[in-house]
Amino acid sequence: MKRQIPLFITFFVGALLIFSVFIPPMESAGENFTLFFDIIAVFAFFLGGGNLLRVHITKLKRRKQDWPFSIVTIAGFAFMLTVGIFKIGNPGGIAASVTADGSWFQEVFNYVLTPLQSTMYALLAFFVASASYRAFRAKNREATILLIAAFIILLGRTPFGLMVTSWVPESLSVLQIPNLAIWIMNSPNLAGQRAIIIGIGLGVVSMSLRLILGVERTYLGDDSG
Amino acid sequence: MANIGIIISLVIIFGGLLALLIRSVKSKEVDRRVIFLFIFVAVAAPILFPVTFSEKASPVVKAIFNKVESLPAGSKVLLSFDFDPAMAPEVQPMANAISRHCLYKGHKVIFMSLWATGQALLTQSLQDFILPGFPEKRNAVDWVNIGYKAGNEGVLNVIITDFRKMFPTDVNTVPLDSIKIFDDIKSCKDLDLVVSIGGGKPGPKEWILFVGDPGNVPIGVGTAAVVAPQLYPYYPAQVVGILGGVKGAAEYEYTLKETHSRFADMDTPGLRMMGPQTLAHVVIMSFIIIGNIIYIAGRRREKKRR
Amino acid sequence: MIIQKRNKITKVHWLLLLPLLICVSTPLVAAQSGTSANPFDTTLIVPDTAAVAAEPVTDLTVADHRYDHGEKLDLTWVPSADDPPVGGTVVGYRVYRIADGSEPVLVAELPPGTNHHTDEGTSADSSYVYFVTSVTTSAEYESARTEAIVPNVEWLNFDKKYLFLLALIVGGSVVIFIETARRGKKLFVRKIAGLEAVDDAVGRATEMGRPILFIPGILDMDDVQTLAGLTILGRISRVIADYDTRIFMPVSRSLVMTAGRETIKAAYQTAGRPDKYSDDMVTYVTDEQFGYVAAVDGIMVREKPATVFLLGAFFAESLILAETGNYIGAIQIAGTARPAQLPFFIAACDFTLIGEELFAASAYLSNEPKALGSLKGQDVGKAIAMAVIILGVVAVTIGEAWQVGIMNDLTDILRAIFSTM
Amino acid sequence: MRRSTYIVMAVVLVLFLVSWLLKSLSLDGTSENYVLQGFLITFSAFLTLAVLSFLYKDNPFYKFAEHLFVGVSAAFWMCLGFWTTIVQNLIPRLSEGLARFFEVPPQPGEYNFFFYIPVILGILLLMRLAPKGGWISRWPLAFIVGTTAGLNFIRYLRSDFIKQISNTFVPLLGAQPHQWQGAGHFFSNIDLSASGQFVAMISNWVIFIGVFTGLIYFYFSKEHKGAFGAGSRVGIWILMLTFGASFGYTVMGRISLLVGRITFLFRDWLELIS
Repeated sequence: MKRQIPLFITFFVGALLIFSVFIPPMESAGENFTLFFDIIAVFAFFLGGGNLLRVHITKLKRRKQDWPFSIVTIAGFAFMLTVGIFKIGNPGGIAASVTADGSWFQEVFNYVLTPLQSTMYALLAFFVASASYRAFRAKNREATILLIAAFIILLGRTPFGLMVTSWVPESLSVLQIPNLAIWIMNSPNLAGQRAIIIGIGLGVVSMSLRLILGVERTYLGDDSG
Repeated sequence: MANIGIIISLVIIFGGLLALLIRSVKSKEVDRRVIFLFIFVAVAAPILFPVTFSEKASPVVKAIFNKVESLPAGSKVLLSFDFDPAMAPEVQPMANAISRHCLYKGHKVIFMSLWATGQALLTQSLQDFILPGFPEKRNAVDWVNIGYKAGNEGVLNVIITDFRKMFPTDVNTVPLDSIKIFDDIKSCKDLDLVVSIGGGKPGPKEWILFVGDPGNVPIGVGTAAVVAPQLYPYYPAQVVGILGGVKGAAEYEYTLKETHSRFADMDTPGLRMMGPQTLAHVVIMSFIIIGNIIYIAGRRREKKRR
Repeated sequence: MIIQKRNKITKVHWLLLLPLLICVSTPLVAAQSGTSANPFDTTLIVPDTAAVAAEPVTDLTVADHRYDHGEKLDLTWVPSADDPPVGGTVVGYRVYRIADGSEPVLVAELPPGTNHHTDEGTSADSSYVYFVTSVTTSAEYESARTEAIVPNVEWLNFDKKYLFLLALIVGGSVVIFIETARRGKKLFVRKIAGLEAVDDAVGRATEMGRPILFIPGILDMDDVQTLAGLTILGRISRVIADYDTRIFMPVSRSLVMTAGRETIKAAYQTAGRPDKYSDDMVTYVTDEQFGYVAAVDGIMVREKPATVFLLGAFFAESLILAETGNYIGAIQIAGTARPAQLPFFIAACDFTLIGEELFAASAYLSNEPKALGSLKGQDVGKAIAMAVIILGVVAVTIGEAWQVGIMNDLTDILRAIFSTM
Repeated sequence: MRRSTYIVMAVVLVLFLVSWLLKSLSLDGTSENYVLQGFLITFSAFLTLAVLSFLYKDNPFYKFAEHLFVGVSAAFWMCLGFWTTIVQNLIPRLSEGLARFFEVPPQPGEYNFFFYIPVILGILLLMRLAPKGGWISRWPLAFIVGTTAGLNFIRYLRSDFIKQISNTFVPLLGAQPHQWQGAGHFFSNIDLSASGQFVAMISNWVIFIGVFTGLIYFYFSKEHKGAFGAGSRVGIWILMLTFGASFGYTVMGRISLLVGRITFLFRDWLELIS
């Protein structure tokens, strides 16, 4: 029972949304259900926040490894929550957007979250280097193709790409490295991407059907729980 | 001071790479932190001590440059800034460079934008970057800013036959009829060159389809690096040339500096941004080479052992 | 089996789902559609003698929009005689709607040269009259009014017949093969390299006495990739429960946390070790993309998992996670259907499930005939794709090269069927 | 933690305090709250460097930044979800009184009984926090999974499957080959431009063969042997070419991100460049 009703809900909602595409009066169902999802997701935020607090309070109580840092998390969470829910320092009061300029919420976003986000993101500059050092080695034919494609594109992005192939006559200009890089992006790259995407389309279709028909049901847990 | 700084950094980077290259023959792996350090120096040094690498202009860039260069003084050029603040870092440098080049050559320049958010950007970049270098150029005589009008490609559909229908006035509500540049311009067909700079829709592609093709107006385009490959099929039949991303801007700036001494001290954001890019790309490529030498050397050793 | 069970549920519990049914069959959006009210000034400018004159538009007609539920009407007209490109005075058109004889409401402002408009703010229980004005720099000139019209509601969208047909063929073959497999017919599915490694990777963690880290991507339950990741988690955690290896799963969405807990708990129950399961195995971190990455990176270097699974929807963080995982020496099995992130997983992970393989993985790992049957269904789709591509390419090539009419017709038919309507 | 760690931490903290002081002094006159402004910029720089320090190894500064990031961002998204979804989208549809309290314009036309459904499902989800009855949270989960499966079935079929197939109908002899003017014209422009007939033709062949063999690679029902195996081989080469190229293509964007961060440190914080 505990599993049959959910399975039926999945089946019903899934099938209904597939058919709604072909029935004009029901066309808006997808839109509404997406909105429903957004609302449920906000309830989920509270679930998440509660869980986060519980994890860190437990850590603190039991004096687990790195427990002092849990204070940082709890304090940061509590501070941001207070500032956001009460719209502290917001020039427009309760009716204004929560992210209005000058509000504490926005200030914390600008001076704490933004540098953290963009620096985490910027770590990628280092990781592309270490990954290409390790991965682009001519170990076998596939790896060699990977290496050559990456190298040509990288070279095409520097002034040296044009320099090393400037002897190629203009009538064969596609063989000059920067042009070759563009050609690779436009042709073989396009073909590969397209094959992957067609496969993904079919994979999603089959996966969706397995979910709707209840063939895949692990996410619903066990009957006895 | 800056020169010494960059020379020292380059010596450190390339010396280090050379040392690693020699070491790699013995098949010794490089710690990833060493790679990180090289990337950091390669990016930070050119920011601290601006360095410019010579950028040989690729034919598509050269084509636009030559077009602007070869037009006689007094030619009518329209520059459309079709981008928003999010896209600006990538395309603003080329917009500035082309604008300066056109003003320097004595062309009559009309500035406009197809993007609502582009008008403020346009007005600001005129004030801050473009016009300060040309105090002698007068509004309405040498250049004019007609701003933004809503309607996306609809705007183009109208100005291909009549500017005044879409733009009765310029951005300061001065009627076009009293603006000298527009004395002998009725529609886009009277222009000698249009350059659209942008990366979205409407943008370069719409200019090609709605103005360039039907009106037989020469169109040059500048665009974000990701979009550039999609525009190549239009070259050279439908577009004069293509500037792609910061690299395209850097090539244009470099050619401009090389050709005209007036621009020797010009601020070149494109070239400046290419400094860290070029060095970082070289470092990454060097490490790919080093990695392969290590791999080949290691395999050879294993064979010997057997 | 399942299908039979469901029939039973249908009979008993459909009443529970009645509200849901009502909710969907009532067009909710209709309630919002009235809001497309007029943001412009509606007062008509009365032309005076000094105004710039223009002819009004002619032949204004209104027609029902096909295949909608009454929220759309199509208008067409012949542009004013003073409209460009002949160098006229019209600078644009305005479309006005009169609903049930009330005041005219401006619904659209259009550039010159326009000759049609679709009004998307109507409803099936009112009648509408329209007129269009030609706007000059100083005045507006009204056209004749249309006849009153009540929008129709259609119940089936025949524009989408080919989409329906393709959905039926592709979806149908998946269902048919699932059914065939259920009846006990043996189906062959080739080996998939990355998946052969899954058991070894779990075994390795057990031998080393180190935990397994499972990352289900950063998107929520509304993405199929997350669901694919979770179904694979279901298979993995059964092995984990058998081996009694530790698993750790930080997530960035609390719905995924809920589903993840259910999944692992069920696996432990199936293995007969419910006591070994704990909710601490799955924890929520933060919804913020890079905040989550920062925390997972921290977990990786501190817990040093022997095996890392990265299965789900990934964005820029793919390489940050994979490189850190590589640094700590973990065996990494990744899979995503985001083509942009695949290169990074290929470069930094030991095994990568490319696109479709991610969705096939759970079916393959389960070794359940029904699930394997669905993979056969996918292959039917691929066979169709390959056949149609060959047909289309031949038709286009011959049609272009020798201008063969029949080939051009074939191209057009194929394009019509495989259009995205 | 060892004693040396504490010493390093203390030194770094002192350095940043000094930086705060200097920054505030340099901002004096340009900004009203120069002490606060100085703190915020210094703190941003501190967080930037703390994250970068992870590249060397895990350390207390990174742990601090990480834990702060998690706490603050979790609350950030929670507040954003509350104000934008619950208050702006849900409340006006449910209750006029609440809408008045939050000063969101009450839109009577939008009042809708059915929006109680997600609320109920949301509350069922929160039942998970209760010691018993957590199983009922499977209902909202099942609803979401059904929605996802139903919506994505058509969406992916349409844009990933159908559209990509019709996009692959490419003329293998190039566009308008009947207009060819002999071999000289055909081979005259081996470049990327539209006049490069030869390149356009090669590109179309590559796209056709690439997509076709790529699909063979993903084919599950047949062992990859013989001609089929050869096709799948070519498929994987095309995929590798794709991956290598896309990897190389993204490097520039990633470097730009680092340029942005370092520029922040040098310009906004240390004022080394203008």
